[in-house]
Amino acid sequence: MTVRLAIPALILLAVAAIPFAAPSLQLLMNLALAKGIAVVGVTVLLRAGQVSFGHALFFAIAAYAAAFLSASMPGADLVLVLVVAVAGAAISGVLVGLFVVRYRGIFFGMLNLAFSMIFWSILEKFYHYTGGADGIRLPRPTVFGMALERGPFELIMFYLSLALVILLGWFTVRWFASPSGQLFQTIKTNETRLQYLGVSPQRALLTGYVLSAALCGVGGVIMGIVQGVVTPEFAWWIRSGEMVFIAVLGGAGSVAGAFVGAAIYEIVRTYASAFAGDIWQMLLGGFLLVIVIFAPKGVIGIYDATLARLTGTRANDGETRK
Amino acid sequence: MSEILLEARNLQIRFGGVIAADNVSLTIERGKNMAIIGPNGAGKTTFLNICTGWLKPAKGTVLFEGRDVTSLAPRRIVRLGVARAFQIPQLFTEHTALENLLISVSARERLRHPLQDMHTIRQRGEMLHLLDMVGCADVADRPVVELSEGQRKLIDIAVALALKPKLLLMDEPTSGVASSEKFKIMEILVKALAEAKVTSVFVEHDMGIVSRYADEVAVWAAGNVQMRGSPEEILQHPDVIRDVIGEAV
Amino acid sequence: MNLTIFLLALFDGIAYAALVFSVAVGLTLIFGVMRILNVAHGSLYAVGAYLTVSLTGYILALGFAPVLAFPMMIVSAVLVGVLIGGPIEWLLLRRIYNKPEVLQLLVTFAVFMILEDVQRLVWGTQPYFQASALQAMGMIRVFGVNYTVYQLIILPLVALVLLVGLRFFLRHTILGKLILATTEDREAAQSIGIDADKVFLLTFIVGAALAGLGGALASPTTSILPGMGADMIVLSFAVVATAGLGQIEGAAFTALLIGLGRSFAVYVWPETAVLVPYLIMLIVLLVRPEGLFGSPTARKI
Amino acid sequence: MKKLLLTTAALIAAPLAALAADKPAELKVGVTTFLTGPASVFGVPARDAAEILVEKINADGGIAGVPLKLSFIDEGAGAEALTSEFRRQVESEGAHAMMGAISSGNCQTLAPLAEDLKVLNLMWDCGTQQIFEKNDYKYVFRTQANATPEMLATVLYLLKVKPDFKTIAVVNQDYAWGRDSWQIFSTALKALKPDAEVVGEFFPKFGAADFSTEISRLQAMQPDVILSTSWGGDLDTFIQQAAQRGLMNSSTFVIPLAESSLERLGSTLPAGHIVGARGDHYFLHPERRDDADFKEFMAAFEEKTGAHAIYPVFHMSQALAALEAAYDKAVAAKGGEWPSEDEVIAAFEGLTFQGLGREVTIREDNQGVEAQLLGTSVQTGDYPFATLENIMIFDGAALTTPVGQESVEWVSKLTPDYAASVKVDSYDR
Repeated sequence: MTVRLAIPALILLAVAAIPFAAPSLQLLMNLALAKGIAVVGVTVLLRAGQVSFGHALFFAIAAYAAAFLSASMPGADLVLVLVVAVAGAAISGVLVGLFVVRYRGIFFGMLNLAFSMIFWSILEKFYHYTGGADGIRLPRPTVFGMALERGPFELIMFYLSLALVILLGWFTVRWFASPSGQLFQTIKTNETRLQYLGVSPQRALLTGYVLSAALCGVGGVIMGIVQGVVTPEFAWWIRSGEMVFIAVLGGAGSVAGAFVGAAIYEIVRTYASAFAGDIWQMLLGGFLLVIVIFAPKGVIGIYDATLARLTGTRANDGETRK
Repeated sequence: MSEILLEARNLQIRFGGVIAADNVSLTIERGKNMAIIGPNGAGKTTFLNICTGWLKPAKGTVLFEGRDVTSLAPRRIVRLGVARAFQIPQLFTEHTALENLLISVSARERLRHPLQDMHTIRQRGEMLHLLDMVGCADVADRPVVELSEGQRKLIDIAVALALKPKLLLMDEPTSGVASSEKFKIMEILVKALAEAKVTSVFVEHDMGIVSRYADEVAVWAAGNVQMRGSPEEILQHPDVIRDVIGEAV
Repeated sequence: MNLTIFLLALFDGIAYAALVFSVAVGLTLIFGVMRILNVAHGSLYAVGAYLTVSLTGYILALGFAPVLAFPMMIVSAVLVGVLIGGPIEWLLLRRIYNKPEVLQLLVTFAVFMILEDVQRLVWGTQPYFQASALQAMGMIRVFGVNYTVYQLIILPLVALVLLVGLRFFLRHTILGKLILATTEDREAAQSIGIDADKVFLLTFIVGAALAGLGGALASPTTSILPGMGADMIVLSFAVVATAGLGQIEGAAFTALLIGLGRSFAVYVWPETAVLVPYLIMLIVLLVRPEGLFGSPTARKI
Repeated sequence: MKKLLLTTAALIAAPLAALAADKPAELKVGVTTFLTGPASVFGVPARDAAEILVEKINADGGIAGVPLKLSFIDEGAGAEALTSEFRRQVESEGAHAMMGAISSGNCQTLAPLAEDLKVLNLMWDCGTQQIFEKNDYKYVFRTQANATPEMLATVLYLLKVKPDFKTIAVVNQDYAWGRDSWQIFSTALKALKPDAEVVGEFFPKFGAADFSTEISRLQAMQPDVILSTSWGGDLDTFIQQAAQRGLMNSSTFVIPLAESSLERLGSTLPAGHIVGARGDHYFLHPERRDDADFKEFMAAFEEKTGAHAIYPVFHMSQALAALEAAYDKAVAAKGGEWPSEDEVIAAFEGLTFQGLGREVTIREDNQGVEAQLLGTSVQTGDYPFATLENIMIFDGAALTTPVGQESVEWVSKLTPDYAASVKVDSYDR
């Protein structure tokens, strides 16, 4: 058991050391952590066998909520901005969820896509309210009343993101193992039996849906704050597809996989263009093809398999079977 | 004291040209295990679907403990104390046998704590005992997909029993199982039902099982209840022998 | 909103609807048969457009008449279908039919990302504009507004031919019947000896060729630049999902619905022109999730 | 498309000592431009021009003896990639100065970032006037004009050439530039010609590929004048589709950025339409076309790219000229010593420099004052594309919003006789 815990702990330590060991990676890793949290939201839905093509909607709602709040309340505190943004994402998760949870499979995906594209169109076209295609600036919030310089602020954001990654990752893993998490996951295998246990599948899916919306919201607001600008592109359908892409690349259904996938994605996206011209999309596309066809359990699946072969224990897939 | 648990009154439903329920009326009394027999396509499963709210009848009402449940969704009827086992076991295919039961009891107890591990809930012992009652204690940690058809049938019934229902509706509990195992399963089943003090209704084709385990028998034909009575009366009745048993032999 | 404005909006709507339908029809055919939502359809559309522009430019350089651009469209469509559609199904999709739906979708998404970069590497990033086919057809003047014959007459005609042709192909030719049979029930089709693999390959090639044809038809009306695939594919999702996945005639109706909706929006409240297609999609899906013409799949236990 | 982004070893950036800065091995400057997307027809020529100019500067001994090295960042990759790369070049590559951006949207993002990173940033091409009017910057300068003088000059030219038009419609790109330029243009028009009526406003999305519905609508409205401040691939598409359907015969187009599209439009652009160049930029600039440096550059540019120079090339020449002038001024003020960043920034105060057009001066609010050139399109046959006639060059000083005032507010208070107060030089070709 220690090996299984040692490696993740080592990785977390390495990531925590980045701002000092390799400051040029700090921004990239911070974006990867934010995107990872959002991808955990998508992973939650994958556990119920559902794929949303529009979860960038909540990613963008949180980012824009933070931007509007900071614009209307200059010098708003970081904690307030985060809370309001994530609350915005969660509430919209409930509102959209009430419609969407009645549907499954392709219909669930398409309806989510419709909602996100409507929000994208509003952001893109209603220039005087939403800043249009250029988006809105998200000025640096104050931290406990102190207006910080860029350097210290980004350090705080980095470690805050890391803390959120650990906290939310742990919570999601524990929730998966909890009764309501297990009930949520039965939607994937047998909704009929779920009905015959006296549970409404819609309400079960809604709990998971709101959690996934909130997680995407956390990712969105961190991304918005770290970048200092929020654009309609946050809600574009390709970003929703990207999140599903990363979830499966990392390991469909695995929380750790979401972060691993996000890190790989950001690294390839940033450094591929430096070395190999502008073909980062092709590299990632090719990488995903290999994963989907030869290792459908994703990078985490490969990691688990090799670990199991090394330590001789039976490979289980991800954290649920603690 | 025999008291009416479930009552169906002139249920009517048709699928296209086929009349699946033609003015069906039937009462189920507490403590009396009812067997439903009849040729395939007679409307037996349809009857169970209507009683559990899966299908809405065109006409007629369903009462459970005197309360009209015709228009309720299955989950609402289940909450009142009705549970169901299916002809094809409806199990959570990515979970183990024990987990299927733990999920069922979690639903029953409405456990909402987001961080408590399901394997550590208080009712775990009760579920292990239930597994033992249905004779599947040895496969508790095996994924259900790896179990035999018979075991899966029993787990399906155990999942229903985990809800501590008042009434258990079973659709051909021993079908798809080798005839040698049929009696073993029924033995386990009746013992479990007796211990859980649950009234059961089960659709069955094997007359041997019907005669040994049913307190009452209802004969279905062409979407309606032809006859009803004790196993002895029904099984000797010429029409039954010709229409039902003739087929079965 | 006097009568002329209404009619003008109607004409523009029809022209746009014809274009959107000819792109979406390939997408819905592939889904109808193979239950796969081909995200790469957008790239096939873009490659069809790029190919047409290059081929037309080439034959014009050789001094041929502009009207020869039309056969070039067919050539581009076939090339896209065979050279790109074929390998996608044969090399990639064939390996994952038994895998969960999300993985099949992601394979087409990965192919989409690859093809987006391939376009950029082959054709660069600067916009292309090749409207000789459109100019060859000339203008007609309606209510004081000049319309290109290409957009107002040719495109709707081609869309009709596609609709009727596809219906005829599916209902009255052997290959068409094979495709329909495999759509209905793959195991049953295989049990009577239909080689489902060959049917899937042919369906995907036909679908990809239709996507290429959509791009080829659109090329004279728009400038060809990176990212056009992403915009058109999400609009095709709207058309196809609103009609009901796999419903070809339905897609014609919803393409018209969305085309008219968008063009009336430009006339009435331009800001919402981008919003209208997805609003229509949402309203329809909320009422009938399986789409206007899709059949609800009852769940049997 | 060779990538100039050479990632040197990721040294921790040498802190820029405030006082006696030692002379760097090379002056690193990061330049953002569009290398992909519809705007690449705009950004790529600017990059090619920069390479020629840098070669020339380094041949003449670099800037105050230090060779200049440019690294390009692609604005087409989106705001996310742009900001992280901009920051990476400043922090880990140790760039001494940055030149951000073509798109107004990107300028609004990068200006505060440059201020944060405390790095000199020259806004070499973007036009939105809001940046300096909303807050003041220490590290950010604009080496060219902004939307106000450009739109004012266009209105003045329009009123001189076609004073009696009645109705006007606008088709601008839906982002900062499109919206701001229309706000200033319409306010100026209301002030200088109150009876003009706006009959239609369209804002297709940036990078739109199909204008057929908008064109039908415009044909139905038959406006006398159609304004479009679009540029790059968008403008090319709009003009080509409009010309195809005869819209350019029924309405006069006012296209203040079309100088950059003349060559690409070839014979499509008919005669009689008002063309501007966001400054006095024209490859046949009446006052500069016979100067030695102008001819030499034009020959080198044509040889490298096979095309004629367009206004982003002129803006790039102005930005590099400003950079060189500032460093030379700061070095001279320090008796030959290499100046610190603050000293270079101080040198920008009131700096005058000359690129390929007339001289440009930087005001105390860091805004450049630049002359504006406009003309009417004509197909003379000397070139396979339209050229300009009836050219007028408006002096920049009177057109630029006074320091500290807000543009829209200042423009709204102008009166019809304001036109006479602006110095104009006219040339027939």
